[in-house]
Amino acid sequence: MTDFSFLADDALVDALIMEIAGLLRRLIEHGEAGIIDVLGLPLPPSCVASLEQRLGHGEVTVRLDAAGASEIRETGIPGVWWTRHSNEQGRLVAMLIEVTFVPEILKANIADVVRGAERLPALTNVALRARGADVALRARGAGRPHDAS
Amino acid sequence: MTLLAFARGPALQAAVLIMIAGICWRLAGIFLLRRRKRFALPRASVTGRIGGAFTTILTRFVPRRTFWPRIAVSVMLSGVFHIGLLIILLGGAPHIQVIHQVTGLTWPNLPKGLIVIVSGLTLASMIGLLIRRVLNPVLRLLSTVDDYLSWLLVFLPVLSGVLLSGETIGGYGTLLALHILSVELLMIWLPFGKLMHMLLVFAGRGAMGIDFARKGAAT
Amino acid sequence: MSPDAVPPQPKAPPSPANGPDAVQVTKAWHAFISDIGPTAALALESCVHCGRCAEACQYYVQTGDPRYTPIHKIEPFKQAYERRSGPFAFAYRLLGMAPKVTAEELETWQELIYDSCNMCGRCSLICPMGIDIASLVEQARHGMFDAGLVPPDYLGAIAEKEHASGSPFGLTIPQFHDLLHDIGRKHGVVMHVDEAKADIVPTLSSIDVKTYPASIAATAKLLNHMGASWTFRTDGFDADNVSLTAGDRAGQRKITLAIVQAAISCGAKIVLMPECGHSFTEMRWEAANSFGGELPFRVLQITELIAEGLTDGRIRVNKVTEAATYHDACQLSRRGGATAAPRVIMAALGLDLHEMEDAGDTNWCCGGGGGVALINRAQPLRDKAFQIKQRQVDATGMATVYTSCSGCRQTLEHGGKAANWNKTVASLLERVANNLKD
Amino acid sequence: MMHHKETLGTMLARCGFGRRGLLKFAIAMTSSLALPPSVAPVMAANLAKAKRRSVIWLSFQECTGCLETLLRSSSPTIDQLIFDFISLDYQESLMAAAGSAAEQTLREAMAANKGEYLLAIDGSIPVKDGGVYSLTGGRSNLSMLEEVAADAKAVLAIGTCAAYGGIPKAYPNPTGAVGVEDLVSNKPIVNIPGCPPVPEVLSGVLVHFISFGRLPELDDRKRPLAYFGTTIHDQCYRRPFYDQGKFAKSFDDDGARQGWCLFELGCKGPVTHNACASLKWNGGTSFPIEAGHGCIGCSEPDFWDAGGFYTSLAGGSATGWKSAGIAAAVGLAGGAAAALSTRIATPLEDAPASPPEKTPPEKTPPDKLP
Repeated sequence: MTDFSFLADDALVDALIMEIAGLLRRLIEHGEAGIIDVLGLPLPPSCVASLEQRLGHGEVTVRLDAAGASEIRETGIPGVWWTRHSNEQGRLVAMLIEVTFVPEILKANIADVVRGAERLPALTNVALRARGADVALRARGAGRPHDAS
Repeated sequence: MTLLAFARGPALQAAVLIMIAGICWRLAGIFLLRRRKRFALPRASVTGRIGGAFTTILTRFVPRRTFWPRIAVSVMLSGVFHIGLLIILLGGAPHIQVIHQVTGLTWPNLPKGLIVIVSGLTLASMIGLLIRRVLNPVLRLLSTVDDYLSWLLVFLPVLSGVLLSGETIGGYGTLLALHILSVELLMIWLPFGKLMHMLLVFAGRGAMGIDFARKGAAT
Repeated sequence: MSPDAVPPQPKAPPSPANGPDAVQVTKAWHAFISDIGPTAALALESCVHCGRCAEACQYYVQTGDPRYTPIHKIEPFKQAYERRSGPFAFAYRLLGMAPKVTAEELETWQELIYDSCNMCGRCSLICPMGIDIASLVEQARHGMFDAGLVPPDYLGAIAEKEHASGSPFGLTIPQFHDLLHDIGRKHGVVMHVDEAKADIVPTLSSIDVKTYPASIAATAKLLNHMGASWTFRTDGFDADNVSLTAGDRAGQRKITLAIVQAAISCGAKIVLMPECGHSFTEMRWEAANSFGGELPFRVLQITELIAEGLTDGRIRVNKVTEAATYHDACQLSRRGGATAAPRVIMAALGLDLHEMEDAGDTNWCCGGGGGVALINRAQPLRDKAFQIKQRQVDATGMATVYTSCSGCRQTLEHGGKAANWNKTVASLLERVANNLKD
Repeated sequence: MMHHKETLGTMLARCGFGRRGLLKFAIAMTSSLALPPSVAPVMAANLAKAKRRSVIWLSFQECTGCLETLLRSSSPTIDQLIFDFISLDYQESLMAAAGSAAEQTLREAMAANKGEYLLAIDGSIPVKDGGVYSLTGGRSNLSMLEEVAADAKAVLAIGTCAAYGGIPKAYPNPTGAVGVEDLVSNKPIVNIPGCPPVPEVLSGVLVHFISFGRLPELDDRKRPLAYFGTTIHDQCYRRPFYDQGKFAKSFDDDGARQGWCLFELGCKGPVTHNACASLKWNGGTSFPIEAGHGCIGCSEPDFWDAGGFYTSLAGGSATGWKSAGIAAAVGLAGGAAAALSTRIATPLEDAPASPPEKTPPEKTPPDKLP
């Protein structure tokens, strides 16, 4: 890829930082979340890199497996999250700067919770024995979290 | 048939044919007139006919020093215009591409940024020339519709060329079509109006060069 | 045949009393387009209306009147060309683009084509398109003449007299014969007139006959000094050719061929043109065309002869201790290519030459050439042109200005008298003749 | 089996995709549709609640290239499943039924979803000689289009053929092929040109339609503005070379190897509206220019007749030498006629006096005095 470093990055980076500051102020005063679609902006990669580096790393890094891998990371500024979504082929499909207390996607969705709740009873020893499954009895491998059936 | 396909296709062919026919017509109409034989013995110490013609063709590009003070504005404006146009035509990559398609010749092109700057200067000089033609009493007396029409038919291609290089209004396709159509208008009018001076300048200066060189007089 | 072409028969110009009517208008444009060859056509086709020729013409420069723009002076004739013999003539006529030339138009253009144009060719030198505007004006004058529109006072009158009698002042041959011998006696110079055989046949400008007889004597003295066999020919002496400047092609040819016949009949090897501009242009460059073949003799202007004589020793002069400046005659230097000869002469004379600004090829015209000196009403214009020359000579600080053309000499003297200018205008020929070393 | 009442959300969950996956998909779609990021949660919610949407796919005078590219068999992705969800009720290549049974299915699907089904079309519609050049089961595409389009909620013209007539319409267009927009006027039409079109564009349009119940914003050629608003040239990564005037002169010179601009090799990028340069092909792997070949403008109307693929935009179809010669001859003739008429009109009346038979004098050299 052509190196765009010759473009004046600092002006673009400063503009983005000002925008994040604005969104943070709104979050603090009104509790409203804000999102910047980084991929949607015509930014040279070097500028995105220097912004990310400048925002730094926070305490939380989440790896999400749903229709491809995603990484949601809190930056050095609490409430400012750097999110990368890739699809099943591993292609980056979205990159966001989310200004919120916790990104929406991390919260479990009520419909999933309801379905999960329906599956829970099937995991008790009684239900498993009733189904003659000897898996639990051997008590060797612990059930993997998303092993649905 | 999009506008661009029309501009690059039938319109281009029609314009080229009209131009060729018009140029041949006008040149034939001039050069086939009765030529009076000149019997006077040329001056002994004189350059030959070809030498005379070439001297005048070349020396008339730069007016004699003594005339400069009175025609400085005209020389400067028309100089910037003609040289600018030459740089655009011979330096611009797409133009070299067209020349290559017609003649097979090609050469390295100038960066687009430079061409845009030169086009800006050329446009400015053209506007200067127009203002001068309207304000200067001599030019106002001499000017005919042909002068202003020819000016416009050269101004439009340069203007549309600049807009095209900026790829601003209407996108590349439309601007390229308008640019080519404006050049085609120029080509159609060329043989019949003032733009014919592109060819007549060399023939005219050459003829004077030959006559005056024969007399050993100032060319 | 184009429908309204009138079979042209050259005859004496009609009296212009009642002004041009339709027939004369037709004759006017017909005369103009009758000898337009490729060079003239190129000139008429390639003007880009850049207006630079005005900046080279003394009449625009001094008056600021845009009508004096050189190319504008031939506008009606250019339209006639476009309507009649241009490549797209049929279109111009069909679409009515170049309007028909009108009688009134021709009349108003008389002043532009005659009074305000010396045909000096300075405009032809600045034209970026290489248009020889001076020669176009000359062709335009053919049209004006055929339409009887030569300014009557007194260029037209003189041209008429020259056409009829062979000399602008109507001298008969015997009168002229006696006049030459009088000049010889008065200046103590052996005069050869009408001898059967001679190597050199000098010709005369009527201005010299009338105002500067000394220069005729100087010519004789010079030729005797050279020991050449020479003779004046009263059957072919008038170098002026006022008909040329009036536009009378028949008269011009008649006068020219008279000289050619006279020179041929006495087996001349050189025809010598006097101190005069247009006569040299006519004889050296046009006579052969009227003659229809290469002239059987060389044509030299007097300065060229002296320069050649000085270089090969046939003429020997004493040194002079004098500083002066020199005015180039347009037809000799810019149009004729004889700029170097006077310099050779002045160097041989040891004259301290202070060249004025724009000397040589780009010189400013004295304002008298091309018949303008013979138009009374052109006096104010001539004075304006003279002011340039006055400024240039004053700038050199010289007391004397030499020239090799009696026309210029007379114009500069008249201009000087009018502006009580304390400079002397002198002839280079006479200076040489008075310093011959026997 | 499809449950008619099932929503997309429950169907996706059944296939192992939780709502996070759907939200992520919505975020990606909003970005690709150039919608503001805040729209993503709304889109995700709508998608979850979206009911089955019937789609009828009619293939007319086509090469199945569009179908091939849109329904590729790579690992099942969400947009793949969305296609399943939309229950493609009628698609001759994919459905099991054939012949009269297939026609029966078509009529049933049309009846069941009258006025609500989406009509997707690939291939141009020949109209010459009553549309006889492309028939399905003895019926001309022309009449089928009229009938099926009448009750469609919207029409998706997929591929340059369906949109603008494409290659079948190229000169001399023997079958009189035309695009859908030339025949259907009373229905909202979305053109998704390209030969074939970029797959993500169709999923973008479908997702937009399913989640917002209306078609995305279209340009004057009825193309989704999000994908066709800019030209390949505007989005091309080789653009800096174009601006610096660095052009490859042949496909294998060192300029081409350094990835210089392909303008002089006929690239039609500047006049072609499509999303190839940004979305790229085969899941973002590459696109024609990145592979070193100029764009041939396949998503533009009449791209096949717009001058050779290898003549640069700056060039033109110049006249042949023959016609130029004829023009010159006509000119010369006209000029000669004009000059001749002038010569006739101006006889040489001042013929010079005939020179006396000259006794040739011995030539004196011009420089020497006698």
